[in-house]
Amino acid sequence: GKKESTGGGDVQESVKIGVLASLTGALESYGDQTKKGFELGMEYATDGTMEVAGKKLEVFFEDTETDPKVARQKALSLLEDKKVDFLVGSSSSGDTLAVTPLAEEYERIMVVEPAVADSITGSEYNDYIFRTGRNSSQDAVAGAAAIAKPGVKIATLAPDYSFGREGIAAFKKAAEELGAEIVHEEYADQTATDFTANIQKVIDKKPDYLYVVWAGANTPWNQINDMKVQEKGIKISTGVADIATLPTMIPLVGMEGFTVYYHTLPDNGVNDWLVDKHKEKFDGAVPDLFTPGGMSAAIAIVEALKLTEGDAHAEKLIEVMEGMSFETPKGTMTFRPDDHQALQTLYAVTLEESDDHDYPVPKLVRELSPDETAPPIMNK
Amino acid sequence: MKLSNVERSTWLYVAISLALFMVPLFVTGRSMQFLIIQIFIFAIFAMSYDLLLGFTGIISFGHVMFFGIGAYSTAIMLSRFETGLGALFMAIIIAIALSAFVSLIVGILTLRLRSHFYAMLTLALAGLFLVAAEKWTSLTGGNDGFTFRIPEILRDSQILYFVSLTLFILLFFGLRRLTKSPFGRVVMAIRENEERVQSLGLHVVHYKVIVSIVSGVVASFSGVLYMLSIRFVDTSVFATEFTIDVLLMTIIGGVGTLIGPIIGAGLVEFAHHWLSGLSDVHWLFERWIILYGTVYILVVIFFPKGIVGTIQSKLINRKQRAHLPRVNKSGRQGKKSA
Amino acid sequence: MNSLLKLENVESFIQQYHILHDITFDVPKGEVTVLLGRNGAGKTTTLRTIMGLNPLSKGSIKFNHEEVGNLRPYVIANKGIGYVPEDQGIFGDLTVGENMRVAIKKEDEETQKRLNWILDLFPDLKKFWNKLGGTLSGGQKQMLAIARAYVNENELLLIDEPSKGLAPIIVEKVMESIQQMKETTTIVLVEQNFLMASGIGDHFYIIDDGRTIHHGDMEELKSDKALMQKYLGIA
Amino acid sequence: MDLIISLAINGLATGMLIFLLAAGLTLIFGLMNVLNFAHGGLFIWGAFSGVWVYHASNSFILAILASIGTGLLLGLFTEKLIIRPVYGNLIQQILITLGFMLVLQELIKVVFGPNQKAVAAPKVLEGSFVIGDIVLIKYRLFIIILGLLVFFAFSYILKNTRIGLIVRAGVMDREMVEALGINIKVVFMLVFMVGAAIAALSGILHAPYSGVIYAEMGLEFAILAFIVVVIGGMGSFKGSLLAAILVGLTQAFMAYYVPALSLATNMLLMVAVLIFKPQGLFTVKG
Amino acid sequence: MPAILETKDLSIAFGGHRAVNRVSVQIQEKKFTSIIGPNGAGKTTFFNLISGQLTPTNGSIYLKGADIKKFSTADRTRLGIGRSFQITNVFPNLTVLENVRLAVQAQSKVRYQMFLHYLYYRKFEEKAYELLKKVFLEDKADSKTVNLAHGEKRKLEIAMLLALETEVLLLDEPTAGMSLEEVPGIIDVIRQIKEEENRTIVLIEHKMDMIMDLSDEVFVLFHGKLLATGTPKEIVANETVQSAYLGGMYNEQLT
Ligand SMILES: Nc1ncnc2c1ncn2[C@@H]1O[C@H](COP(=O)(O)OP(=O)(O)OP(=O)(O)O)[C@@H](O)[C@H]1O
Ligand SMILES: Nc1ncnc2c1ncn2[C@@H]1O[C@H](COP(=O)(O)OP(=O)(O)OP(=O)(O)O)[C@@H](O)[C@H]1O
Ligand SMILES: [Mg+2]
Ligand SMILES: [Mg+2]
Repeated sequence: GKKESTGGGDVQESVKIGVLASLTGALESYGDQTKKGFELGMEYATDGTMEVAGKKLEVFFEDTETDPKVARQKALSLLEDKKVDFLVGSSSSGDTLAVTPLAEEYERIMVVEPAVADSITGSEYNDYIFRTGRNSSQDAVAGAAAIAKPGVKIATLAPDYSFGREGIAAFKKAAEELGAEIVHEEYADQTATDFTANIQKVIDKKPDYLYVVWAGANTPWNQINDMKVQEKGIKISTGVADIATLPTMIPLVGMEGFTVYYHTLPDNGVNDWLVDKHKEKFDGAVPDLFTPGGMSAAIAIVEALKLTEGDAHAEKLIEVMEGMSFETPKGTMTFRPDDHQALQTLYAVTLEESDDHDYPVPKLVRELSPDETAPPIMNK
Repeated sequence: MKLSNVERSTWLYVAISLALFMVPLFVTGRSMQFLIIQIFIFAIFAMSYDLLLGFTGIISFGHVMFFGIGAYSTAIMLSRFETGLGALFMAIIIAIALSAFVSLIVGILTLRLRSHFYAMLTLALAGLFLVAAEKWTSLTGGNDGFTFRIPEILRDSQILYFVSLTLFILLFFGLRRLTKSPFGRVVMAIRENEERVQSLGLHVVHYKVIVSIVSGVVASFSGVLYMLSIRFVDTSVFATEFTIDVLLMTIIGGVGTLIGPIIGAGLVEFAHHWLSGLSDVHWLFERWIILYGTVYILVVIFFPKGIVGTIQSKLINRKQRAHLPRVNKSGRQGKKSA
Repeated sequence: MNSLLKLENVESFIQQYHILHDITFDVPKGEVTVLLGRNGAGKTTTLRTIMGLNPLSKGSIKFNHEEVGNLRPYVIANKGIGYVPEDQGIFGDLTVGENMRVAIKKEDEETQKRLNWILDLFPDLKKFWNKLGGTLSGGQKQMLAIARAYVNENELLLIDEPSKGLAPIIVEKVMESIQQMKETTTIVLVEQNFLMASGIGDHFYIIDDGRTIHHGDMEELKSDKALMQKYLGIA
Repeated sequence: MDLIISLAINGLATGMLIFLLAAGLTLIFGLMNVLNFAHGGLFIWGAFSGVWVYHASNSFILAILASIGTGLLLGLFTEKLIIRPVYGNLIQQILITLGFMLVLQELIKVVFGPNQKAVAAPKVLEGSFVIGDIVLIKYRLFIIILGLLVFFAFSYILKNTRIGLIVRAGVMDREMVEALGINIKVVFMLVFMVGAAIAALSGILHAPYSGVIYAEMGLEFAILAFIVVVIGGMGSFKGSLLAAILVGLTQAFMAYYVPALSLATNMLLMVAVLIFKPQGLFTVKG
Repeated sequence: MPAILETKDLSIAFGGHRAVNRVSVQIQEKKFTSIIGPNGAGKTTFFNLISGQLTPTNGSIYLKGADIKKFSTADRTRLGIGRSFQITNVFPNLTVLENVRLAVQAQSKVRYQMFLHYLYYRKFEEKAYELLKKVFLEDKADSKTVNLAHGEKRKLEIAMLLALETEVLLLDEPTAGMSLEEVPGIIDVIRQIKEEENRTIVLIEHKMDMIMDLSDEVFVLFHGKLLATGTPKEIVANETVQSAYLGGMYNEQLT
């Protein structure tokens, strides 16, 4: 059976959305955030009606288990069995890349959130992909904007695989444009537990800053502290991730870095709504790193449908979504027409002790505007 | 060979194979077909593993490297060159050559030593392949991986189904014959008592190396098919988890039975799919992995030789009890006069 | 007669195979009882059943008038029964000394005395004290298996074909040692070497197809050619 | 020179930690011939239960005791229900212990929540000594001492008691050991419990070292421990210690001098050992 | 008559212990040679050296004049040296028939045949069955080998050796643990092979009556060294042999 089911929308009563996320396994807390954010986003954007332009919105969540094979199978099931009009997801770049070609094949819009790999909107780009999540390069540009100034000497530490290498490459470019000098690049085994040799090398180079890109639970923070890096006059800078990781960053109090989101940082109505609603619904818990992302994805979809008046045909949607701006908990986002990457605000922060928590929290230094953090266009 | 000489089980398998060709008539959904294709793929992978573990008694902890070799050869050839059948054909040739070469080397290095050396060396090599895939980003796309297109004709889900099924059936009958050939008998004897095979005048290492090559090549086919089905590659195709999965499939079904790993593959894929789908039903099932792990434990307790292995030995016991007096006297006579 | 071990209508299955059908015998204290019978008759299975290594399906096994059938092997062993298995049961990756250490229950002077006596009996064991059990010669393994059973003070010893693989001169020593031990220890012996069996046996039982089919005094058997021909196939 | 000493000490500490992790495995794998994939599960349960007590009581000593207790208890349970039916059958061991590993790992999330947990070293062990340019991290010195303690304690026990012999004999021929009057079931159970307790201990010790614990670390570290056991020669306590130290040192020095290959360190080490000295690098009897 | 098998200064040491020490012997073609000696004298080790299970530290082995020291166990079997084992060493989970069938197949040309069904080679099975009959084991043909009684395993060991059809047969205590009743039958089988098939047989045994009965020539090993050679009568009369090996009981028997 081919062809019969292409194009949705016209006679259908409802618009269906399939959300792929890691709901179990190592990334399950990310998936959980996306899921909660998306649900709240639907509620916010439709004023609780779950309808847009007279059409019901139906949402299906599927667990990718952080396995590209499962992701693809679930996506197929969403596309074929549930006949969804949109795909959203997912928590890992691998899962996402296994699905994006299906978006093209079935001519359905896929809103990527929160997978970060540049290639999703870069070398692997197709017209059906829009990303509300920020990408690695945006992180890097933000990281550079937070600390790079003429004359500043920076060393870097990152895990030794594409995520780390590309992140540093993008950072280096951005930082050098801002006049800083990269004096040393250090890469460590991504599963390493002993970072002393790497840190030692950084210390030897006597930089002003040590910029760290890290993902994974085996963090180098304790050892950076134990080796008295900060006492030696080297300031640490890194991206602040979700709340669960904040306690591990106790040794880094005082560091200057950036973050994608922390619930106290944005100053806008959407975020206020999100924080309140989230606390109300989830036992007083505040939204976390990827909750606003999930919400943004939902808002983007609803806004686009408003513009097409409920028409879920991909061609129509692409037309209105390219260049579309929409309000999110992180301020105004805009899908850049060239590569469909949402330009968005990121936040320069310092990590400070807090009276309310037994872990440090990020304090806003300044908002990094969407233009300031715009990554290079990489799909050409 | 006369038809009357064909074992009864062969007819059964032929019938099942034919039935499998009918499946797309009933299961038209592409996602279900995708799931079944995955079963064929992992059944092939698991059969290749059974040849090593079940028939020859060689444990490998890095069998995934052959899967990965098949996968990357396909992905790279199809993305670098025109996405025609020619490129696919080249990819298969490369996969075969590379996996044969690797298993030859590993075999020669370790198969004359005690059995766990093969396990450990393959584990190490699979690890090195993983590192290589991660580091050689210009070729492999590193950890992020890349997507690619496959030959037009294979994009149709039905056709891919038939292609996978055909390959799977061919390999099944091929491997079955191999295990029932004189060669296969020797291989099973090696599992039992290597030293004694040696003193029967047979070169154990030759047999083991050949098995290791056949198994590696067959495994690489599953990697090729896997790529055709998901059209995306990243370094996870070298992940130890795959080896563990295939190990479990083989054991659950029953080692040394060939049909067991196939059932194991089906069971693992379905149990996985079904249990993870249950999370909508009740919040308890969000922790479906607990149930999944429990399935393994229960299988060991209730099917200690694997599902097929346990059933087989029950059947054999019953048969023996029924025929015990006869086998010795008249049973043998019949054979000799034939 | 003071009976130490008494088997009555013992039946035993291994998996689904009915191996012992009806074993009945009586082992008088302080004497050597020999079990005879052709290959596969069930002699080894009988000893293993006494030791608790095979399930007892029916019948009773009494040791010192106490039922021991189906107790765990270590419980039976600790009641004072030693066992020399047919296949020697040497721990191949342990040295001779370690093999002995595993067996020794208490390290006292008495044991030391026994050990010295054993090492005089089998000087090879002394010589190869630090050698891995697995590298011993067939006969040396047999000696070690016997030594392990001798080293503890046991009331009853079950010995399965001790002479197998031993040089004639050693067989003789083993016979002597059994004679010496008779004072304190009762012995059940399975033995194919008729020279040995008849040399030290006091009674014999003949087992065939899992049944005890005949018994009597050893002296009787030695002189009764017809009996020997009938049950043992020797003229 | 200072640098080399720094690297060496840190490598040594990593090695010691790996040794503690491998020690339980060596004991169980080496003596009992059980390939216990659930080892990683025991490790994370030790870590999580210990950290829970640590955070509740603020006492690291209590935490250590708690995790040892957890280890013993889990060991008892695991041996009775999971391992006992599969002694001597490698294949069943793989399946059942992997299944149990999944259960243990997922249960962690049910009991302690799915998020990673941050753990700081106790105050006395925080920070480092600085002697000239040499930085000695206190917690690592602590681990080195504790690791040596465990090593010597166990070497002594294995050498001077019959336990080691009985277990090894029991693996070769259970029946015969029973026939010699030894209750092998109980012996196996005790040994397994002790092995599980060391695994749990290494879990709690690992927590402040890496600063964070998470459910998935079990399998990751179990594989590392397994590699060390093989490099050291199966079942040799001394071998495992030396191999673990070798791995720790190699990692430390490779990361500094040949960073390009540091990803592949363990694998290369294993390949080298297998090709040049397949019996294991430090096969020592006993 | 030429020597089919010859050793020159054959030695092996384990650690410091010389288990076989400069043994030079000639084994005559188509003769029956026996090796006796106390436990641990090095008899089995001597077999292991000849059949290739062990590599000598010193000395050489010639088969029909050719040095075979470099050959593997498998090669030596193919060249014509077959052996049985003192400790039964077969395929425990295969049936008895299957065990022998494998030995028959090993001898054939289809060792690497992967494409035809094994039952296609029916003559292997028939031959295997014949051999089982020869050693009186045919009624156990379908039993799993682990389930055999000790004596039955010894018979299987012999059947498998016969299946190899090698020119030289090395028998390591073939009748150890076999019942009184069955030993004569097995001795007959061995004698029959010697007489009808004209093969070279080397036997290790501790049963002196058997040695006396069958042997053309006897070697005595003692502490790894060749102590004496001669006809059975000469050997039994040798006083050193008597005191070192036979002991008093045997002498009583003789007189
Ligand atoms: N595990 C088993 N499974 C099935 N049958 C068995 C098993 N063990 C023994 N048997 C069978 O039980 C019978 C008795 O065996 P057992 O070993 O007791 O004989 P035996 O009298 O000691 O013989 P031998 O003198 O050869 O040692 C034999 O026919 C043997 O084949
Ligand atoms: N692999 C080995 N490693 C170390 N020592 C060995 C090895 N094999 C044999 N030996 C030793 O060599 C000596 C000779 O052993 P061998 O088995 O040849 O004796 P045998 O003459 O066959 O004795 P038996 O009549 O008891 O079988 C023994 O002392 C034995 O311990
Ligand atoms: Mg017996
Ligand atoms: Mg011998």
